Amino acid sequence: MPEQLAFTIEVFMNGLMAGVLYALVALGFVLIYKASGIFNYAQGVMALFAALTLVGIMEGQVPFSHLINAILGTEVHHFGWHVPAFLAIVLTMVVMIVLAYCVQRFVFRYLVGQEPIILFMATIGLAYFLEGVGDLMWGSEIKTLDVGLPQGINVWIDEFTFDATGYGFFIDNLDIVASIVAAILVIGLVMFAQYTKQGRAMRAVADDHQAALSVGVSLNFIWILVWSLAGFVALVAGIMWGAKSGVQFSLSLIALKALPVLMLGGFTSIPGAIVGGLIIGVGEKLFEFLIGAPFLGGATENWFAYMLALVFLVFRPQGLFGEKIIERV
Amino acid sequence: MAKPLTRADGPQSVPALLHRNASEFANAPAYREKEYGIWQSWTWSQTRDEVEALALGFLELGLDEGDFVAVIGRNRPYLYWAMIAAEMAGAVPVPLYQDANAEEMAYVMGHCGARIAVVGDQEQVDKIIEVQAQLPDFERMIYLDPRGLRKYDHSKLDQYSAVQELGRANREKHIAELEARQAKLNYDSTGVMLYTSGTTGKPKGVVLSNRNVIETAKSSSEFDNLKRTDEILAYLPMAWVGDFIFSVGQALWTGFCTNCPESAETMHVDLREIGPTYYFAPPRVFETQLTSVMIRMEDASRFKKWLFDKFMAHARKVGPAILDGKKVSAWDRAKYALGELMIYGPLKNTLGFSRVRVGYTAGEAIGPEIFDFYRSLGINLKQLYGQTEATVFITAQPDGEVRSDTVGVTCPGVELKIADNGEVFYRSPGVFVEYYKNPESTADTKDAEGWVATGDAGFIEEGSGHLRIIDRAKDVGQMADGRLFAPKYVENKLKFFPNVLEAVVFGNKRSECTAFINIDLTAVGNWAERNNIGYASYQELARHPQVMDTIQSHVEEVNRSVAEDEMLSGCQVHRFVVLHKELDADDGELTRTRKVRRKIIEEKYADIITALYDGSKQVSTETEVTYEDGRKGSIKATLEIRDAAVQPTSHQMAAE
Amino acid sequence: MERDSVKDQADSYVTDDGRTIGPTVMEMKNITLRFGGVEAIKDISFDIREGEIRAIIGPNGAGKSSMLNVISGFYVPQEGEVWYKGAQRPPMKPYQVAQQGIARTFQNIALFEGMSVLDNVMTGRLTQMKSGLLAQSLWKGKAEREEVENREIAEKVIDFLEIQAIRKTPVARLPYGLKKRVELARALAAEPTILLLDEPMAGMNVEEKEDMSRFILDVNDEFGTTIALIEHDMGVVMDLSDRVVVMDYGRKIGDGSPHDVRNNQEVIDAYLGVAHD
Amino acid sequence: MFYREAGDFNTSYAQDQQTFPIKFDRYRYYLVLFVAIFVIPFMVNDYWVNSLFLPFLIYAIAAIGLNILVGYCGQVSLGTGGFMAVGAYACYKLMTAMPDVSMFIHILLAGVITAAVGALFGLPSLRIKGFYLAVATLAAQFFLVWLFNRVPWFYNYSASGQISAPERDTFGILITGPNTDAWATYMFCLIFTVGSALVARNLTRGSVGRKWMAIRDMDIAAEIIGVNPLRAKLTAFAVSSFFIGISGALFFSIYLGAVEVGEAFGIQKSFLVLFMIIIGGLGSIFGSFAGAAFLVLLPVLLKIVGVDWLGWPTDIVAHLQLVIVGGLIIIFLIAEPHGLAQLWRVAKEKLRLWPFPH
Repeated sequence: MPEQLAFTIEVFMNGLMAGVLYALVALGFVLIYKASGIFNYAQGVMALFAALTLVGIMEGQVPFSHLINAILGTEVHHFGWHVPAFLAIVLTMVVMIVLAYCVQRFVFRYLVGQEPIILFMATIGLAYFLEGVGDLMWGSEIKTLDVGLPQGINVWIDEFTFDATGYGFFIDNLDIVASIVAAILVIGLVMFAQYTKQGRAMRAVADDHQAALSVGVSLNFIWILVWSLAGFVALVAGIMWGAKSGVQFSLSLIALKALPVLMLGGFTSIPGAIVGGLIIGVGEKLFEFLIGAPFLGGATENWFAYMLALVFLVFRPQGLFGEKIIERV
Repeated sequence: MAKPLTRADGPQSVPALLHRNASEFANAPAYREKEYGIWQSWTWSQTRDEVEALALGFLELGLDEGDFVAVIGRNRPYLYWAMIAAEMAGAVPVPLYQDANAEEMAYVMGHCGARIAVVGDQEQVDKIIEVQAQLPDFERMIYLDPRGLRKYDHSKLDQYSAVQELGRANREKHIAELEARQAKLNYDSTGVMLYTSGTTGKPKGVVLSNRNVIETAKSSSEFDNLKRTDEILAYLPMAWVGDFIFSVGQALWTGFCTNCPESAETMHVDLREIGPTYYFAPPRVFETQLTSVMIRMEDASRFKKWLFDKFMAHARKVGPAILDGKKVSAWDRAKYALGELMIYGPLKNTLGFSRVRVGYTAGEAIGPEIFDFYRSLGINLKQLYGQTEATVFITAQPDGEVRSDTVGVTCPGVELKIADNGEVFYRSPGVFVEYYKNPESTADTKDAEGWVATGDAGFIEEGSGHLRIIDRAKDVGQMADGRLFAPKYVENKLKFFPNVLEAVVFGNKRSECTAFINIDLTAVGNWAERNNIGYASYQELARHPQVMDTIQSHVEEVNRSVAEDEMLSGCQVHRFVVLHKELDADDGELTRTRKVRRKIIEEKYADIITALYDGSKQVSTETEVTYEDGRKGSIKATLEIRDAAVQPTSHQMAAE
Repeated sequence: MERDSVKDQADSYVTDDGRTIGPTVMEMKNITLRFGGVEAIKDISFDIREGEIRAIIGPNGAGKSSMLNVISGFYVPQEGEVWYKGAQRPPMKPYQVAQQGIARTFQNIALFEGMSVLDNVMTGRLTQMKSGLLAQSLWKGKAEREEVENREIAEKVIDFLEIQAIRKTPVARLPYGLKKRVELARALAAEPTILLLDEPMAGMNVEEKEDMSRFILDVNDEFGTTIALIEHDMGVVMDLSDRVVVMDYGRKIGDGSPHDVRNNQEVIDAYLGVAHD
Repeated sequence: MFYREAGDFNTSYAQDQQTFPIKFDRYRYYLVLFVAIFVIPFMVNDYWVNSLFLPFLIYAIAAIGLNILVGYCGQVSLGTGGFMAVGAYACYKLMTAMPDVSMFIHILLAGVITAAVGALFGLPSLRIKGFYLAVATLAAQFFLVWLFNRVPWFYNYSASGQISAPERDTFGILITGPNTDAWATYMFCLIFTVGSALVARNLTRGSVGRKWMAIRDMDIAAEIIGVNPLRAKLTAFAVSSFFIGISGALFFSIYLGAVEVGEAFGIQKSFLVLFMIIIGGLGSIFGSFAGAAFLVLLPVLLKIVGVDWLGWPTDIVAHLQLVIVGGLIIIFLIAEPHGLAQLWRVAKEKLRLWPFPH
């Protein structure tokens, strides 16, 4: 089997796996959007924030240590202990839930019924705020995150494929784990949204606030819930990407990839988010491999996803799964 | 008749004045009207052309000298022009009240035999069409606003602009004739005819000559040195002599600019935009405005309220003095200047009075506190006394001698005399020519020497030489000892107190005066709530001792001020009751326009009146009342009679 | 405001109350409109004559608004032709229809909430304002002149509809009734050949309805504007309109003078058949 | 309170439609202009110009540009940084290609080029609406930045991949490069800022502006009353990009002198300008200035307070700044969605009604 094809397939695989993560983050968007009509730009920064927090907790950093030192002239940095990954993740989740609560309590409670665009801008503000807080709490230097996920080439696949095709696929264990976890979560979330009481409530809210209220669903609770979910998704994404390429600002930009995914899939469609994620993941990797790197000087992942979504939307404004919009006057 | 002086110098007629302005200050603004969102403006020369075009149009329509042209509608430049154009064409303009109903119009137009009517809009057109049948002399109607008239039969109907076009088109044909007719106009030819809405009987057509119009316009303008740069807002009925003199007489004489509001609703906005420098309004306008100011200030923030009250208090203290150029301490002046920046200035601005140089009120007595409020803001508000027959001006207050209780000194060229019964007579170049087609009433108003009876009683104050109007002459009586008895005068003074709604003073042919008082339920009610005094009914509140005390204090204050003019000092109220019911039109105690019907009251409450004069401390009475639904009932009550302190008067001393 | 005259067979038509109205200016031929499977309009034909007030009535969901949307080019019918000023109208965008002299108001007010009354009325003039970007950016020459000329027309409309007092008020602050009037003003400012009114009196109280009816009639005879209106209130329709089209479930069940229509059995059934107003 | 409007009336539509119909406002405006032109240039030094005036003036132009698109036409764009980059690189290429042409021309041309690019990226706006469009504009942002990074022709194959402004003058006065006078650069930018403001104002009060606002308030209705949506949106994109391009060009050539596209015109820039118009006030020229001033002053103040007074490390202050700006955005959106401009409007109304509350 010719190398080029083999490479292509390999790239395709990697694309798929990246795509799963995109899908996951995208799902985070979709949930919030369906439940509250909020287009959460801050999702990416939330991932960053989660990752930072996780690292911070694991290494027993003192929150806001820089600030404290600056103000009090002290020299505190570490508590001196190390928290095991699992516990740290739980703690981080707690933080994310608290965050979710605060976001609902102090921001969006006051913006209920505002135009979507206003809400969108608010989330941009939130993104800035979180980024700042994250940096203040844990410092802005690039950190490595190791929660003990397997790293490096998966030997088994390498040998197996080598035997089979005469070319050893290079696939990173982390990606495999990531995509598996992501896949599980995606399924989990879908289940949650479809089959649990809260899940149905969430969708009820999305369809009609009044109706939701009348069936006795507490909007406030639902909103906190979805923000927590978004936080959870962010955490997972943060871990995966953090483990892969270190915890730094660019992480929040990777998470932005979820936006074009949404444009493809439609803001309200769960399957859309998944399929869109995969398409983007595969698409950008293949494009980079086949066209970007050889002809355009590489790094096309930066924009390919957005361009793809843009071009796609021009021809199909309602997205992959949305039905045709009949405009009324 | 007024002395037949014809002045060689100066224009002899209203159109002549227009021509003078059109040549002397051709490009100065003459008329403005807010229309289509901006102030459409006409210079004097443009105005002349417009007017001339219309006048030519009139000729083309066959208007003859001596014809009458009715003018009906809200204040609009076009209608003012119509009046001037009519006179140009040798006809007589007759402005009518736009809110007059068809019958009233029928009477007036029939009485003067108007051949042409220039009207504002469909509403007026409809009214006239309704009564056309009763008007043999009436021929054509010229309307301004074509809205809704498209489908009307136009055989007797022309659009204003169309008539002007007609005029322009036939200029050559008629211009000579028009010139000729204007040349004939002189001081004695009629300038305008105004119908006085007589309180009794049919309205009378007051004929005013060019002399009347121009002489009064001239002297009054000089009196207040009105300038060409002045601005007025024309919003009072065009049929009222005042509006004619301000917007036509004085406007043409001095050449200042007359501004017409867009509509009644936008009147206040327009007033504010224009910011007139010369302003007239009847007392009630100022009154309602003051109330609205106070109400709006009610929901102002506490700081603003405090600021407002503080500075207004100061203004009341020194404002009028500063306005009259009296001596005021530098500190007070400084404080006032600050107030001007913080409160007075902005207030005047929002009310549209920032630029008022000369402001007048007249027609009825104005409450001192209202009057002083505006004066203290630095608005030069003054009072004048006049009537249609005098072409407005009889007396007016010169700057620096302004008071709320007089109507000022005689205007230039006016002579006054007071008859024994106190009635005021005047003679002036402004005295009207005659009541049209009504020699007998002309005769009883104007005697051979040209003295005109005002029908008002008053007296000239020693020292200041100001005229003070007491009352309608027919209401003025005599006390037992022959002193003047002027109930209205005292009643008005009483009514200036917010707590007093109505007052009826008795004393004709008696030795001393007594009074009935009606408290103002809203005002006193508020006071009661503030001092949490409970009350179930008007009656209960009315006899509350504290209320009685307040009223008594008011009465005594009035007595003090009445005592100041010893002509009237007899009218002090010695004893009074606060009535147990409100005087009510439904019970025939008041006219529908809330004028007191003395006769009826005197009969109805005879028992109380006797009690007032037999010195008893209280009186119990029963009165029949009519309820809203027309049912009759009766109220029993025992009324406390109070004695009010009175000032000793020279007359009494003389009597002893 | 001048009215286009139609180069059409010069037949004219006399209404019940003796009003002579002009030749056909617009004609709908066998219009059928579907949304997916649903047929909103089924093979409807009718004409609108110059200078008349043409009413389209019918119970809720009869397809009246859809018909209006077809006329104003917002919906493109699957079948049928629209003839305008004696020629078949090629498929075109709504804004092109507007530029052809067809203005309209909307059932649930569609004013530009962010602008003042004056600006809203001025938007009615947009089809007539042609000055270039450069001229406008410098506010010189044509741009400035054009602005003033169109302001004059807008002001005439404002005056005509008696909304001077609220000229500079943001529409968002206005009460419902006035908003309706402002919307009429916006449509009128375009000096349209045909004016489409979608339930001009919906949700108004009696006085407001009277005012609106007066304005509609005035517009019709002051400017000779051809008016096609949808209305629920039978009484109003009977007073206002010269001719009436009745729709029910997307079909035309009646067409003629108010009088004929009132006595048309099918119409009566349709109206009794529905529970609303 | 300071207003004295009685007697201030309009006798022509020209008067009624002018930018400042009220005398008092007009005079205040003239005063500001006077100070800006005849006072400030004679008192400024390099520090003031570089830390305050230049960024303010330049961002103001960008804010005006974005405000036209977002505030007036209702099309949200996150591509401002990218478009500024276009302006910058266009200016760079022009400066290096035609050294003796006046900088005025270069800047203007840069604007024109950016306008073209903007219109191109505006095309999808016909089909794509709301945040879909917002996200779509991210494509412009990332693509353009990538383009200037990866295609050497744009930075004249310089080793560093940076572009740096050579010395250029206009009317013999040095405008770019290291040896410029504070007042010269200030005046140069001032001219463009004032010009932009005037043009923007003229456009937004005329028929184009009404088309934009109609699209913003209710696009369907707008189309039905005769607005060609594509035209309107494209002009909005073009005009907006024109201003943004100018500001990008100035930002590079006058203010920074040398830029690396990624950090100078990254997505952060897009947000910074977006925040300026949110805080300043959507759909208001004044708001654009207010917002720019606010977000230019804030860091300077923070730096003075945090670093100079309290002696904190700069990075902490920088982070704090993020927190504060983010917080402010949220607060503004909650408390006063229409920004400083609205606060100003309200204050003005109160002053006009003084002493009455309403």
